[in-house]
Amino acid sequence: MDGVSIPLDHVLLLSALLFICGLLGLMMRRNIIFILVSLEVMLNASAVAFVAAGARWGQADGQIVFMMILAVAAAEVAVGLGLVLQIQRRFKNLDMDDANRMRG
Amino acid sequence: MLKLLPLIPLFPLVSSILLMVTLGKMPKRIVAILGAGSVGLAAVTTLLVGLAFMESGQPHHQILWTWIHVGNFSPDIAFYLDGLTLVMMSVITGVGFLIHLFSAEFMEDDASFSRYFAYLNMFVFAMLILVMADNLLLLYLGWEGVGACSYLLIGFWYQDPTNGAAARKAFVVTRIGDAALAVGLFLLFTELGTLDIQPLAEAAKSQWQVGDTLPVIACLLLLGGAVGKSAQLPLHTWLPDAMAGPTPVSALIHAATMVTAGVYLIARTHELFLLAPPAMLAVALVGLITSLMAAFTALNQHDIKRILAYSTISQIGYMFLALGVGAWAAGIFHLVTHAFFKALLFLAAGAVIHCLHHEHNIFKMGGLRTRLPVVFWSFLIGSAALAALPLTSGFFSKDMILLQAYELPKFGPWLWAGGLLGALLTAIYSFRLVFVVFFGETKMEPDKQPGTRMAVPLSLLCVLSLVGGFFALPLVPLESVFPVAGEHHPSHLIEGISIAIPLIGLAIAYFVYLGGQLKVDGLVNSSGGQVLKKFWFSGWAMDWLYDKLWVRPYKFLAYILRRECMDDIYNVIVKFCQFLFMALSRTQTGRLRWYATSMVFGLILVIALLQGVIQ
Amino acid sequence: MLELILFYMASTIALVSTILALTRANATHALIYLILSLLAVAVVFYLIGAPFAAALEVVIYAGAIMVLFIFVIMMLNLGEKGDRREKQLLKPQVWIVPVIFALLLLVELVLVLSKSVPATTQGLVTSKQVGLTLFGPYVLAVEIASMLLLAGLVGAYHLGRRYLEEGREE
Amino acid sequence: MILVNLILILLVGGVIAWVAERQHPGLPRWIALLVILFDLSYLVAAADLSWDKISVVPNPSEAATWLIHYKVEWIPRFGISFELAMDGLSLLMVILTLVLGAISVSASWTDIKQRTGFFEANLLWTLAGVLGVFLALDLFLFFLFWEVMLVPMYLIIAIWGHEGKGYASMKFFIFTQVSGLMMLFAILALVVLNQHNTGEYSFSYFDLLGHGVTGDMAYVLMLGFFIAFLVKLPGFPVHTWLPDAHTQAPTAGSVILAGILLKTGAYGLIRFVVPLFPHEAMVFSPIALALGAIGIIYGAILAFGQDDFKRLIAYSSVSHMGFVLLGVFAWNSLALQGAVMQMVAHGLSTAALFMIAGSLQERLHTRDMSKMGGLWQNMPRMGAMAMFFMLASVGLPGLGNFVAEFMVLLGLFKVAPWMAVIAASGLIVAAVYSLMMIQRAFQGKPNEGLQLADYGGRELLTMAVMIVGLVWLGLYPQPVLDIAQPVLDSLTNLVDGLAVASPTIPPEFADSPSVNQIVGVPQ
Repeated sequence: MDGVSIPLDHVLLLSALLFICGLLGLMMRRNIIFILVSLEVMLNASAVAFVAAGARWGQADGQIVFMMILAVAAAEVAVGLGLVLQIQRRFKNLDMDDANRMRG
Repeated sequence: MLKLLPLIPLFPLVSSILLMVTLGKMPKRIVAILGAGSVGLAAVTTLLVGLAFMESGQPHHQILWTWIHVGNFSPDIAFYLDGLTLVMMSVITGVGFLIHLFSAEFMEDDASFSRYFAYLNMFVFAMLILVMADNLLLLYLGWEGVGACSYLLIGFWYQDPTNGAAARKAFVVTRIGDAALAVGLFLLFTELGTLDIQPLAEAAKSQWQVGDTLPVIACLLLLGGAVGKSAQLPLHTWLPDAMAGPTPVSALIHAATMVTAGVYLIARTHELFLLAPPAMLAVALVGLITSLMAAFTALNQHDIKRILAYSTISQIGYMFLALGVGAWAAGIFHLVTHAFFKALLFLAAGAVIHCLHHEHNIFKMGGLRTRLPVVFWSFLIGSAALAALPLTSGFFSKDMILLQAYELPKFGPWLWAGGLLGALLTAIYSFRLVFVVFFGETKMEPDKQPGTRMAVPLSLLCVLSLVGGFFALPLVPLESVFPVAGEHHPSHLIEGISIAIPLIGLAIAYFVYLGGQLKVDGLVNSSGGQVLKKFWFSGWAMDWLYDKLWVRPYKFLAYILRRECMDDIYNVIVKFCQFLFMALSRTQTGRLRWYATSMVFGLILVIALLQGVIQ
Repeated sequence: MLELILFYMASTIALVSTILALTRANATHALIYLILSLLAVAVVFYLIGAPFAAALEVVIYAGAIMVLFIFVIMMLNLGEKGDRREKQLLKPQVWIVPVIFALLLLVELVLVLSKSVPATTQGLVTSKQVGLTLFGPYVLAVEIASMLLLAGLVGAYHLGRRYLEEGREE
Repeated sequence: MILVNLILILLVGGVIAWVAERQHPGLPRWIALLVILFDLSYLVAAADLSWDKISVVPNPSEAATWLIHYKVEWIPRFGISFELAMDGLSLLMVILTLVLGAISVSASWTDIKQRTGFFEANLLWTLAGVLGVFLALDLFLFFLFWEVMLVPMYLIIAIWGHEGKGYASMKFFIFTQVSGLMMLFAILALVVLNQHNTGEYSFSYFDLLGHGVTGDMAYVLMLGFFIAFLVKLPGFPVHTWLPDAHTQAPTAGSVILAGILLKTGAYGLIRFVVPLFPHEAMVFSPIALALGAIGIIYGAILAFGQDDFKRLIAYSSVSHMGFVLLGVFAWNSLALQGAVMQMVAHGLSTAALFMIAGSLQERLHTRDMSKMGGLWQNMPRMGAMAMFFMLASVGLPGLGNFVAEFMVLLGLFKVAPWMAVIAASGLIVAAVYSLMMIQRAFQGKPNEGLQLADYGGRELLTMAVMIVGLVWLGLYPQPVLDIAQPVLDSLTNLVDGLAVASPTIPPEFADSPSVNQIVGVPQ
């Protein structure tokens, strides 16, 4: 369990791929639930990058930031799901393209 | 006694303000007493002051307070009394009082009786200020003041838009002259450093030589002002229209006093004009041409007041001629006698109109000699004086002008001849008026007779018109003001012709309009005659010309510009901003996916740029 | 070597399940895939020497947060209609531009990564270390996180309350 | 401290008036009127002004020689201080502001029916801003007040205006704001450049007077100030906001706008543009004079073309303010006195005309003159008032406007005779539109069926104040001239001093040319 053998590049590549998956989801989906899911994926991807960076130096800081991200994710999901409820109530569906009153 | 001077304009002013403040709530009787009485008081005070002045013989200068004091520009509210002023004041208050008295009856039935007297008193005040002013700025105050009062009185019956138009025309046309006068004042002050009339004359004499250009420019500008106010060519067109006002107003403002202000101005500044011979010649020519033009026009009119209006223009032309040839005293003399007989004529005409249901057309009148005897005699005497029949007041003054014109070297005889032609025409049109209105068959019955308040001023003015010339009274105080004219010894032939011309005119008028021995119908009805008649009738088509030259282009310009073309420039900017706004607002779709995509696009760009920068 | 094989396996699972999660029409299915992805990432954490983080990932992320998701989705009761609508959305013109952008970004990220100096992970970071660091230099961050969570709590309560109240009225 | 109190009284009074509406909707009017009158009497009582003090020719670059001077550090790091000062010129303007403020309250007495409290509050705040503009001597503070007076005015037009208020208020705001921005740039650039020269940041007027910026840069800065003030004045060609704003504003708004706000532009020209950039202003003066002359004629022609009563008066303002521009850039004591006089007299006469327009709108619910006519029959008192103020605005001698215009033209004639001639022709065109206005509204066939209330006591009293004011200015303007004289003398001295020091004076300004040279007469 020394973990020395894993190259950092590959972990970061994983992080990048996960992040881009999340981004793709964000750009493609109209359902707000999936948008939130995409956000979670992106947050998670960045968490991977942080933890990997912490592991590179053998320091705990990366995991601290991971915990912060966890807190942010939790808060965001709480508020986001509250919004989901509101949107469902108002538009009777979860399509974000219908919630476009702020267009120019 | 001389200290009473400021009281003279004060009486009418106070009366006018009182009438305005009471808002027409005073009974008409009191209004009449206040209105006419204040001018009467002013006349009495003028008499007292005049006697005191004759006694001392010295010009009297009285400063009330400093009006404006900035640097070396310090005109005062101050009065200057000399012979010229006294003559003018006597005419204004004397004739003015008679006309006020006449008005009290003439306007009795009008609803706005007190407004009328308020304006009329204000006019007398302004006119007095004009003649009493010791500096040109105060004179300008009076000058504009009488213009404004004239505007108010011409448009007195405001319900009729044509009266309003006539009033506006009078104000605007005279304002053109006023603007020239104002520029003249700027020039005089800038060059001579003062606007006080006496020091100004001194400064001009010491700084300028005869023949310099500057005095000519200054004098021509002053002449511009005079031409406007005195209805001379080319700014005469307002006066005939100004007859829209009540007839006593025409008598006071548009015959006796205000229109002669231009003559007064030139006489007052004669020392400047003496430095500018070309300007003098211009004055004489303007006067002569105007008098001929107006006389021809008067021959063709059929509105009784318009005939008198053109005759006024013509007579003031004579005064200008007098001033132009340096016959200062003669010009003022004619001003005075003209004030008498023209006021008389206007008042008599007013009486005719008053008694004939406001009829103005002379060809609808006739045979009034027996119906309105008082008016007839007044009119006859007035016309005689106007035509300068021997021994009437007009004869003396006009004779004096013509003789002095003849004396002028070089142009003299020509001016004299022109003046004679004018005199002939004057006699023809004035007796045409008398014959048509008062002789022949009766076409209209008068419904009332003039009362005492009308008859008394008429008779007094008759007396003045008849004997005013004998005493040559006004000339006495003028001697100290003007340079003494040289002794003249006109040949008997010249004098004889001067006497004969009006009589010839009278005879022509008699044969054409009464006896019928002389037939002019053929001449008039020929095509050339018709054109000429139309041309003369319209006052030499000046109104038409000005309408095409100024009024229409101005209206057109205003019509073009009225939507504010400057805004179009700013609208281009606005349109451009709107275009940008539209373009950018397209990107604001309200779709989350779109925003996310554009953020990613931005991210790609930023990373690419950062990478580029790092490398 | 085993660790390395395990790492690549876990990575592959994480990626595949993430892609599946994001392409599902049914939200519940998607969330199950997402949980799978998160568990795989937890394995990755463990392998690179962060067991504490791995535990948190499983307990909080896959456990608490995802359960909250599922709970809400079940509450919304979307059903078949929503599924059909979701399937229409996955047409090529919808995803072509995002995919191009994503690929561009990926290329850029790979380029950036390729320039970095090769390195490997440095072994185990124990939970004790994490705890000491967290309540040592980062104690302020803990406070901030607590306030953030409080704000999230209040916000969620405020937003959700009216929905719940209306639901009660109906 | 007196000066601060002057502004504070108005600000606080505004808040009180706002709150007082809860008690009674009519109460704010009384409060506003009393606050303004109190402010006026406070000025008279507390300022301790005597003729001896006023007649001292001050040194504009030395604070101690001003009548009242007050300075507190505000942001010392950038040399910004809270600096207020009063000399004769600002004294005149302050008095005019307060008098017209009281008149505008009277003008809106029955006009404003909704949200009276907020209206009077905005009115008082505008006045406070204007007082600040007239008193501020720190350029930063000046700019601050410049903006402060803008916002409440915008609200007055936007909330209580007539049918096109949205467009008009926005146009007013944008024009003023954009020009204000130019001024801000000019101020900042001036301060920075001055800092380069002296090593210290300072926004103080006294420090900036000898800023030492020269060349093209100074010219550009001068233009920045000039355009800001030209918009406010307003001068051709940036006047187009004014007809809209005036027409759409409620009566009190028009009165304040025409009577006071326009004067801030003129004040700025006299106080800042020429003293700060004497040399550049002289080089620029032919253009400025031409703009003034064009403005006079252009405004008059457009006034003639209007059907809207208020729009006509608005354009007449453009025409009249052209005289101020001429007076300032002729820059001699006569013309400057004329300009100051014009500011005061135009304030009174135009305010009165706008009040009449407001009363007509209130009674007839239209401003279209083609729908009026013969109103003298129905309302002789109002007609008489309109006639009087029309004659005043035409420049009838014996009334204030004449004295002003005559002095401007007289002073201008020394410097630029042809300009004076063109401007004098403005007297003619002024008569054309003014007489037309009276004709179309008050003369002609009366509408007998119309029952209209003539002016009552309150209106007559307000009008009487202005009539007395104009007659007094016209016949005995000396007190006003005496108050302004020392200041204008000092400014002309200052500029002459600076101009002499500057090496490149164009010869035509070294001393005023004689008319001889211009009409080409050999001497």
